[in-house]
Amino acid sequence: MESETILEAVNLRKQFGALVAVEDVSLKVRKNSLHAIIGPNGAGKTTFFNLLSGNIEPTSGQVIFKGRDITHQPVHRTIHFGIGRSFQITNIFPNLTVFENIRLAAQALGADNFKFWQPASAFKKYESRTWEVIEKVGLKDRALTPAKTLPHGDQRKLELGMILAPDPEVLLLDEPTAGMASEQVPELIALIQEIQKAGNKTVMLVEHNMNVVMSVSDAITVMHQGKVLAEGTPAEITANKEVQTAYLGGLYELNV
Amino acid sequence: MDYILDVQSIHTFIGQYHILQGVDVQVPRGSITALLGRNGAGKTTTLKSILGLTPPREGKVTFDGRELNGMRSFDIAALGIGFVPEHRAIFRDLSVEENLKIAERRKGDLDRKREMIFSLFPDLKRLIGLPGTSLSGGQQQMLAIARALVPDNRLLLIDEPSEGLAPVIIEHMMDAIRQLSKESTVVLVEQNFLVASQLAETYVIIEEGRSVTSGKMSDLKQDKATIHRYLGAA
Amino acid sequence: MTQFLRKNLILILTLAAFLAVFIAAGQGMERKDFVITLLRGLSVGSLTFLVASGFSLIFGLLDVLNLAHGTLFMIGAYLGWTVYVRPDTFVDVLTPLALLIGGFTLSALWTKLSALLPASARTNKIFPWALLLVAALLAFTVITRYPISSWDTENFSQAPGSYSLMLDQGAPLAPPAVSFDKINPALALLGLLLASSLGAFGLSLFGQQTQSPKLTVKEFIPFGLLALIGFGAFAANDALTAFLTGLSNNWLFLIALLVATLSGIGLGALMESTLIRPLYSRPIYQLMLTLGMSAIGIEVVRAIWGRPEFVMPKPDIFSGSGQGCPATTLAAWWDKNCSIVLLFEGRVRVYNEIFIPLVGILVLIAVWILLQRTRLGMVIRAGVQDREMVEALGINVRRVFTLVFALGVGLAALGGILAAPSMGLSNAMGESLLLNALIALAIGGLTSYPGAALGSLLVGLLQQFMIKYGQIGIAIPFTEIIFKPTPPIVPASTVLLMVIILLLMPNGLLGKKE
Amino acid sequence: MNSLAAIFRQNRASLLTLLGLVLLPFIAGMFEGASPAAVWVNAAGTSKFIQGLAIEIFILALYALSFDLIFGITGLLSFGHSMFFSVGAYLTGILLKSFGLNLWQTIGVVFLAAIAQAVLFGIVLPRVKGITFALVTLGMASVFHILVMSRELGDYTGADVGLQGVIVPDFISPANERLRFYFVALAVMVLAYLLYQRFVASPTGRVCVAIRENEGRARMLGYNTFSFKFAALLLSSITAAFAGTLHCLYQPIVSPNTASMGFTVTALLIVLLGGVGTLNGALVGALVYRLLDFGLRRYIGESASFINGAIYVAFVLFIPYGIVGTWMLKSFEIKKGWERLVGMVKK
Repeated sequence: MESETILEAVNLRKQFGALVAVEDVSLKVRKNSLHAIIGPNGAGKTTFFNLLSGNIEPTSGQVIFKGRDITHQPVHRTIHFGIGRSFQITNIFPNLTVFENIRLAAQALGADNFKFWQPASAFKKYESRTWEVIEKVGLKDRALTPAKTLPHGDQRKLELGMILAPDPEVLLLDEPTAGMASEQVPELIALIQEIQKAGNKTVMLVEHNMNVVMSVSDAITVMHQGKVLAEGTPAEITANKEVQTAYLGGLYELNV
Repeated sequence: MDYILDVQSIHTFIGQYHILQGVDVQVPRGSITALLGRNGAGKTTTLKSILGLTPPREGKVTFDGRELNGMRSFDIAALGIGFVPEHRAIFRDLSVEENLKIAERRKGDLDRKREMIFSLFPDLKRLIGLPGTSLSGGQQQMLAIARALVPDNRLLLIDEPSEGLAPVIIEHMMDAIRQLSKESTVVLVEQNFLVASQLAETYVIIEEGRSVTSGKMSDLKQDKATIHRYLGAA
Repeated sequence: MTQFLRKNLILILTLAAFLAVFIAAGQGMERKDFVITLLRGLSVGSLTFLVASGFSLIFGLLDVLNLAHGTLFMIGAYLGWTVYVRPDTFVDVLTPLALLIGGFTLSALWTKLSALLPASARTNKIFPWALLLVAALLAFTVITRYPISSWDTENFSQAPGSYSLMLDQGAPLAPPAVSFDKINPALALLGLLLASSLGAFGLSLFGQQTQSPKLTVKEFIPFGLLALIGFGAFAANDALTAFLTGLSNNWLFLIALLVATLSGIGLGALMESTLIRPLYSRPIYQLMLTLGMSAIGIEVVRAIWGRPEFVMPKPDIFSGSGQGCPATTLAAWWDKNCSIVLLFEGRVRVYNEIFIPLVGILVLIAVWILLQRTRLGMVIRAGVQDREMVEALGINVRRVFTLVFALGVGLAALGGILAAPSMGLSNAMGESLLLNALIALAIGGLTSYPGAALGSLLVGLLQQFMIKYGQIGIAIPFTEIIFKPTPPIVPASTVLLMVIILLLMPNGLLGKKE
Repeated sequence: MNSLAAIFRQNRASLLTLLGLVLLPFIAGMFEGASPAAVWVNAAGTSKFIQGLAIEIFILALYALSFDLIFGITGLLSFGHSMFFSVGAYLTGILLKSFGLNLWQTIGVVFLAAIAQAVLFGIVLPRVKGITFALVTLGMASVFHILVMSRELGDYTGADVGLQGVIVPDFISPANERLRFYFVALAVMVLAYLLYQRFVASPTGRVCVAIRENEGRARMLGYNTFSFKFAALLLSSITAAFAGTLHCLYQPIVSPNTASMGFTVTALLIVLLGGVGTLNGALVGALVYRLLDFGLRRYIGESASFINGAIYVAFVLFIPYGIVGTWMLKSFEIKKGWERLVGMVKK
């Protein structure tokens, strides 16, 4: 069954000087799917994400979210439309506590940001949402520790918690497992899957690791050299010879 | 065995982060050794720790019989270690020639090596007068490697040489690395397992800031389980 | 080509606008006024450039905003003045100064020695401080008794200003004689050497001794040189004074230029290696530190030279008058050394409006060559972009840092002594010039060397045109009104220009995008 | 009842300090043998002198608080802060003296002017970042300094001599009603401090801290960071302007130095002395700064600023967290101000 498209890239292109980082990429993400983007280092995955989330402006092309053109919206607006984004390199408020990090995320879309005469703790709805999220990502014991003292794996969970807190419809996750110990990876992937299924969310995932995504994705886009090399279900991608070689380094005939 | 570089259980911190938590690397003289592992595993930090750019807090690094701990990074480099960083770090305000010349440790280094460099990278001859910025990604990578060749380095640390390059260029670069490994030892960080497996003779796999396994590349190629477990791909 | 045009559209438009404005500005005044204003702008621009270029080199490579730069400019002026007006004081100071610095150049020896100390935690904490204290006390004891022929800021007839004035009148005052009557000369010399050695040793104990450097003869060369200067100046004190006093003041001026620049270089090297270096990872604290240094510098100048402003007479080569002056040709000027030449019928002061811009342009070219043609310049340009990579190539970046800081301060000090005969000396001269330089850099681009030149030129020209129009007034087109910019508008106009340009191009005209 | 006791217990140190400050004039009087009644009627003596010194400290503390809000809390380095203060000071003097407004009207106008100058800074805020923002604000403040110093406006501002002869309403005259002035200044400072504590704890203040920590991330969370930085600027501007108003009422002369860059540096120094990003630090810093300055000038004289400079250099090198910061170093929170400063200029 073909469900509706929630996020769409139309001929997105980004040039840095002479370098074309993303070359006319078109892509449709269906609602409530888990859509993975894979590809070797330097394939333009992160740049493509940055274009979708508005972190950088495209040289040409459009980003359409629920039928609305959001290409030139400033980055702080995209979350208000319902797009949350995490980063490959952990991007948190290092000196604030885990609780504070997530509370700031939970409060962002509310209407109380300028009530400066009341302490933040007076706004119970954000507090309860924060605890909810903290519990979901499994950081309850760590809630009051400063974010920068967390081990790397927990920082990745915090990062996830920060984009979950405002309850966005689409989650853009840029290598959520980057740098995690291999035994922690399945746990986090399971968490992402659970969030996606239980919350009826659309998840876009940039991953380096093919195996991680094969089992969980509904659709996979393979990027290489800034272009879309292939698109399809995990089965189709696995079968695709071109993808295999490209992903394994772009060398045509290698005898391992 | 004769190891030119011996890294013994180093621990490196960047700010509060405990990045390396015990990395051992032994590099046989005259070989190509690959550091393998996932994104963020600590491969680049290992290279930087060897060079003293992020000095290890514990452990020992020995280069050619000399202990490097506590030495300043430029003194370490001056012992004969060349570095090709991940993003090439070509100097924008310098011409291609100046980018090479700045690597001279003694006067005339470049003139002595010029022929050798041009035979490895014929493209550079044509580009020599251009500013460093006007090069394409592949050309920048060539220049970065060439720069490490200018002085007489006994050890080259090359970080992700294939990243972002087109297949044809990767093959060309692999040839070049093979060529120069005849003159000095090479330590290679490489995400792309196929490139690494073709170039290197020995390997070290780094995972979560620890070196988990190492050995001969020919053995690793047979060991699908290890490849699968630590490298994911293939 | 078209791409280049498109990329630099705003820059080209801005420069075109400037050109148009200056041409338009020329229409409103007589040609001689235009020429003079242009030259004056160039002069102010040159002085600004000397401060701005050093500032921007330091900021570019070291990421240090040296807010003490203006103060160092001022110190250059005062030091140069001392050599020029009071060579006797200069000679007297040489010995103690050289000996006091001497010990600090032996850092390799001290590091070596400190490695011999037993590694006990408690004594190692107190020991360096104790050494420093003893060194300071010793230095204080000797210096206060050491005979230095100086001036008396409290006593009008012997104030710096009076010495200047009388020299200008051609009847230099004879300073009161001083001699070793409070301290034995041998003891004094020994005490100074000991004080600096103890101090340097104490300081070296604060650092971590990870490895001991090799002791080579090379490490002792600076010390040898300083000792030579110190003892030489002591032995030949009177002869040297007599020689300097007997020199024509043109030569003396040249020596003053050299001494000021060299002292600036030395001061810069000292500042970088002792105070700035521990703070590389703490930018805001560097800012605070240089601000504190600036306050200290001004106080030192006030304590030594006093608060009142005074002038520095121009060297004879620029101060001729009488018959045949103002000169109309170069030959005539050379013959009479006129202070004023006629150019397009305008009376142009040779020192202010020709000599200063000339030096400015020379320095511009010299530093440009240094940056573009030498290995040091190559390292600097590379280091501005990527310090870590330069280090990874095996280049001692720390030493380059010290060199650049020293060079930057040297340029500022040169600017100071150059400005002294035209601006006069005052405690506030540094601050106003630093503000000018900051504005110039913000306009031109903070870390761009050509930007520093362009910005300084624009600031200088704008100021001088504003001043000129303040005198003659601007006829506003199609009206009878003649608008006269008032003096406060002059600095305000440059600030306004800066704000406008930064709003248009946040990185300045020639600055690079981050 | 219980909660009141709890509040008292939690804030014992602050409350005791406040009590001490309330009683200070009388205690100071007792040392000299002056009875509280004498102090009450503003008899000349040590108490009156100490009150004066304390008023100056309160005003400085207000000013430093306002700087800490934008620099220490929000992470904006402004070199134009002296303008925030001196606009308040000059406007108060000019309105009272040349335009004959009464005090309340004057305060109203100062309030509007404070908003206007925050808007002025806000205009450049989105365009320039980091050190460039510092330079632009420095530029704007120096224009103001130049205007104040200019002879053309000398009739109003007193040019380089300073603004003199402001007739202060009798009920708050620093000469005859100093004790009242003391309590007014104390009250304003305490209220501002409480307001700031509240602000920093509020949703708005938390976002300001987040901006200091990682502005890019704050934007990604959906905050239009400009509005928050502007809010901090606005509050800071209003506070500094009121500090200026008090300064004008208290001092016989408003010196153009209060508009110079040196006065911005004073704020920076106070905050550094006390501890960046700790509101308490601004208060403690102001106290130490003023007493140090006073003591040095009194006992050492002219070369006081030499020693001042040396003390700051020593602070920078050896006590980078400041007094309050070092005091609280054990707690983790305090390090944040310090950590943030690392690399700030590069932003």
